[in-house]
Amino acid sequence: MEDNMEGKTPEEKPAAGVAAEKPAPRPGPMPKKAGVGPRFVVSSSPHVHDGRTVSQIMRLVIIALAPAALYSIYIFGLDALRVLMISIASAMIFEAISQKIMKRPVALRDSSAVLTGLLLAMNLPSTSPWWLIVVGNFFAIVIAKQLYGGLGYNPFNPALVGRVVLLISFPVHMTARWVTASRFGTDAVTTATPLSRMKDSLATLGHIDIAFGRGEIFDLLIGNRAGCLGETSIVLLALGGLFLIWKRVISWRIPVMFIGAVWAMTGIFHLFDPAHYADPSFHVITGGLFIGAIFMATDYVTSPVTKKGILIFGAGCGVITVLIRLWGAYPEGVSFAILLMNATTPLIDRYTKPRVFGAVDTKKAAA
Amino acid sequence: MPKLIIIIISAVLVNNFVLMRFLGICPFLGVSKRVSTAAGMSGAVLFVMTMASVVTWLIYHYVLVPFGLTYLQTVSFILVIASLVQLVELGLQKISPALYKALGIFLPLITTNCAVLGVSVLNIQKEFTLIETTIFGAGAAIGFGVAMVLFSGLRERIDLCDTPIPFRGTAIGLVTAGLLSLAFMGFTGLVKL
Amino acid sequence: MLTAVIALAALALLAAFGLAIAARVFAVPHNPKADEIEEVLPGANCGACALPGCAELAKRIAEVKADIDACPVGGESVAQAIAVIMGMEFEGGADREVALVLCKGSDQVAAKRFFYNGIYDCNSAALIFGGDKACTYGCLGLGTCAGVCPFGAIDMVPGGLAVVDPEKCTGCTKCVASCPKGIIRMVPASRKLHILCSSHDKGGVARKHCKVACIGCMKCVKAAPEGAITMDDFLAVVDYSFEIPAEVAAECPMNTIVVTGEAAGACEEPSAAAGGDA
Amino acid sequence: MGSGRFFGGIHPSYNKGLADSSAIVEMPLPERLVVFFAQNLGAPSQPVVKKGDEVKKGQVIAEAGGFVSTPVHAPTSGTIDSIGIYPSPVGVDAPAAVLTPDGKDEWFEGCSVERSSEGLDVGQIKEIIHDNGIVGMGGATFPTHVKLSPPAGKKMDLLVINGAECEPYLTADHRLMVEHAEGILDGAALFAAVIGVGRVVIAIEKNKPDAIEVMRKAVAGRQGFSVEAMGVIYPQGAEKQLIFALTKRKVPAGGLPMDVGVLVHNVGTALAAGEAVRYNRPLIQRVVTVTGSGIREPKNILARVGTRFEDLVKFCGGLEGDAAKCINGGPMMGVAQYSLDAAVTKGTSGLVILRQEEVAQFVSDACIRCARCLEACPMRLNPSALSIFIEKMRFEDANEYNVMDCIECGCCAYVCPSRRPMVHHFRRAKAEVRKLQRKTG
Repeated sequence: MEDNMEGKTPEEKPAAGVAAEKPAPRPGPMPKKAGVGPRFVVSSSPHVHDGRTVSQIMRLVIIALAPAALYSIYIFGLDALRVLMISIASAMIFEAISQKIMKRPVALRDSSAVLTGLLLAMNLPSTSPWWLIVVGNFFAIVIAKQLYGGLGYNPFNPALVGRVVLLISFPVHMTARWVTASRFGTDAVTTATPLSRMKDSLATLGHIDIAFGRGEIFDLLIGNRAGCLGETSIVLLALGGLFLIWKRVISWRIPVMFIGAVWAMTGIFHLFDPAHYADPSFHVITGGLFIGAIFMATDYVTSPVTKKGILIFGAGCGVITVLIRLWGAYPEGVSFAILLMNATTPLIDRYTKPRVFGAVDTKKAAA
Repeated sequence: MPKLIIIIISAVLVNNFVLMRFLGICPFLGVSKRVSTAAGMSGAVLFVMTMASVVTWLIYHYVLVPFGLTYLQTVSFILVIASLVQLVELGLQKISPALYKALGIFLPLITTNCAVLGVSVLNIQKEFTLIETTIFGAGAAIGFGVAMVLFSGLRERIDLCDTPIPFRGTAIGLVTAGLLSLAFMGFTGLVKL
Repeated sequence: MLTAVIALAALALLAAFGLAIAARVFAVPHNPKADEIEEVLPGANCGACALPGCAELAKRIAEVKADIDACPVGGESVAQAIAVIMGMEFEGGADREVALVLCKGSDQVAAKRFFYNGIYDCNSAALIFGGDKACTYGCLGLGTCAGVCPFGAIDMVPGGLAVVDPEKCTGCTKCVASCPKGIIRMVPASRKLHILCSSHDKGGVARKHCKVACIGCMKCVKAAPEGAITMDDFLAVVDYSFEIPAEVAAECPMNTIVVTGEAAGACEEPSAAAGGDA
Repeated sequence: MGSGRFFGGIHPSYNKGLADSSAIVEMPLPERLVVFFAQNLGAPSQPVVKKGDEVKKGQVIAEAGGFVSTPVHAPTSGTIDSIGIYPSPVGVDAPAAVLTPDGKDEWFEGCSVERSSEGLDVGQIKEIIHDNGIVGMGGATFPTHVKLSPPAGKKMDLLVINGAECEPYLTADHRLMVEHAEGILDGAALFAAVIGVGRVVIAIEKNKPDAIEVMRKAVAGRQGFSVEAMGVIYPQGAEKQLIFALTKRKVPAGGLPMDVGVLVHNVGTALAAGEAVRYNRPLIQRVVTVTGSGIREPKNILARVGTRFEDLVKFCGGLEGDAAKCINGGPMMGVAQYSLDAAVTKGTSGLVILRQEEVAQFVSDACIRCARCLEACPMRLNPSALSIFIEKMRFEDANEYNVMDCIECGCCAYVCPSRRPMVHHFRRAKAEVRKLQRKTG
């Protein structure tokens, strides 16, 4: 019965207050022109604001990503620039077109489409053909975001949906054509990513075969290895993350819990069986863990809002990542892990409702 | 023992009945508007699936095989499932009329839920023992429940979304189900069964 | 073949036996008439009958705890169908009632006191000084009634004014309850002449607030049949039990009276600046 | 004690420098005063004057309408010009008397006569406080005598004099503490005697060092009195948060401070109550901070109750060109006015005029779930989920998410990057939930 009512109202008749159905923005912000109509603007309290806006937040995230993106151009050459440009442009075009079709104000200025395009590009190999990038952005912007009503409503991280769709549909393009550092396009070498090398050796030799000396660690940290555009430079990604934490855009909880869970879980397995399970530090600094933990899992819209929920979310991402990395068919599990945890976000929020100040006593009183 | 664990992981995550095998889509879309009804449905399916697995296995191995009637597999299985569903329906109406109302037509429809028949047939196909059958049946139902509850949580949230009017309701629900099963693809190859 | 038949029959018998026992154990009394009645009810679960949903009403009717014409939305046809199910006689009901918004003051003609900056919803807007219209009785025009109408019968005309489409209105009264100003009234659908104002302000004040307000000049009262239009605190109110000739509308100097079917609620002077004289 | 913190809270720009060093000035009598009959929380007072009546300063013009109610007094001597409906500063239009002063400013007999408070018993003191129309002057206007009459069995052990004044811009309490420390303490001592507590804490935010210093000196000789310097965070002055920061006691949700043995009074209330008892002086004037960037000369004004905002603004040099918002009270919880015709009531702590570019404009974009509101909420609610529910008219869900515990401090809306009108949503939902509760009984 309840179901029936819930279902009918929103489907047949949009509830009042839905932005799209406004006839005209009458009770909107006060007109800039002085001297027309009444003198004062009246609204509910509070009457002041700290000035932070959504587009400001988006821009800060883009700034934090910029060093890693620029560095990817340095490493992978102009190919990387091409991927970045196509991705950002197609994301913006898809956003504008879908908002036009849905008769909503075109809100490119909030920069969220730019960010999605940038993030998706960072998750693609530098060899991606142009159509791959466009298809990925179509899924990211149109299917994963605008169909749900746009920014704020998408239950899954748009960039990750784009990436995972591509990963499943075009595995060859997404996983087999890696090139390593080439310094502006000279002598590109085709190799596998460290994680898939590990997986391959496990399958063929029966044990892992990865060199993990000081040189290798350094290479992994600065991004001198095969991988997607943005996932290679751990140092720059971490700096971006610190910048965002310092600017109070993201909290430390998700990245720390995510990376911590990966480290702890792989560490335990490494302790018991070093021949089959790689060093935890190797797991932490390879693959897309940093970009995932710092820039994707922390996406406001698709992660829980409660403090406890955020901790659970981060840890869950880490655990699922390790599950997939160690035993799954895919060498890398960060994107899947985040998407899966995105799906649990509504439930996490629901069951980690913060306890109201002074609530303990009411329950006692009511009993 | 390890095989049982593998069976459970396989049924719940890797080969999730709803999201990977695409069985039982009807109630998955029909009664997933609220977490509470989704959980209730999952409970009913858990009961029916586990019981059906056990009973059909017994019938198959102790009635159909000895008498050489294995061609009656589908018919007899459906008979068993239908009776079990009737039982659940009667019981639920008594125990929780609210849930009974909320589930509505989808409760009797468990009968034609391919997930239940699917699990029974798979049990026979994969030549499970009775214990494995029970575990697989329960695991499949838990997988169904996990998918249901996750999906209903998402749907409750989508309900509050500003979805374009043509996509409201089932349309956006299907898109979401697609994205959810996309995420579950990550578990591919986790265990081999 | 025979074994197959016997085996299946035995299985079916066993199941039937089990179910028979279960049916006894879990027996729940049930009234089949309720289901039939629920079938014929509109199914909008609008709550106009003051019960939580159509199923509940169906149950009540089946148990003869509610009248067969208790659903105001379904009207005569539904009552007729229910009468058949219940095996009762139905002797026709009252005239169909539809909702009417008693205000004509869109932004073009009504002045504003301030710039409202807040939620696009009448009930929320009314929390702040009763809304931004200078006339405290007027339609706030944020469409809350249109939002709650299960039948899409209320349109918001440009300039912020709710207008009910009498054809689509089923008389469920949901909008009446939703209006924070209480200016939606149920009127017989057959009556065509309406006074679209709710302002009890004195003539001068009302005129200052809105160009189409009732100023209490009494011209319509005198023109209409005795008692058909009465004055209530500077506001002319129609008594719908009377039939009022359409010519009375022409008497109104403020254009407040409308005859439906002739562009009700339309704004004649879109050029007039909104809120200029607050 | 004192260094404690509560959950959430924000750090708005305080802008107190506009007026915190200007001494309180008394405003000359304006040409007319608009005195509202309902000036307290609870039952509205009943008018006892009619058009044309001559009244004296301090004469009762409206009597208490019940136990939770107080009388209203004439702010000066003069003639009642008319009685009508005026825009009341609390957000509704309400009945008020228009008083034209005769300029003599004569006291009603028996008022404002110095006398000794020695020998008065508790009941008499409460009666005097009631008769002189004393209400909470922090803005809530809850009748003081009711607060001083806890139900039998409630044991109190602490009186907090709230000088936190956490609202940005406002400096009325600040100046009061600097200039009338002794009077405040006299009033506090009176309260302490009435409810029988030995410990009195004057809580002041650290951003008022001069007030802390003055008060510290003033309490030096008094037994059981102390001054606590509180952290500068909004809403430090909210009762429940203040009590928690001071004592770590949690006032139960839906409960009152007295449930944890604490009584909180504003500094202005203490001063007014002290004067009422000592001089039999009714509450007819109060300190109002007229400030903000939209006003030419911000001032702290001792204004009569009934002074129209128009006159206050004129006294302060008038409005700046693009002044866009006029707020009764502080910018976080104050009520925006649509007209300067509204007048000072007993709860008017300030008049803040903001310019267009400073005014927060709500646009109701979608919530991006950034969770900043959850961090800011001092009541530990989930404003994000609440506002989404309310937007879709799901008030039962909002009630389940404890919307009724919202104190409307505005922290959530202050930090919301989507500029969602959170507090407005919550006020709406509270009204709806109350309606629902009344329906179900």
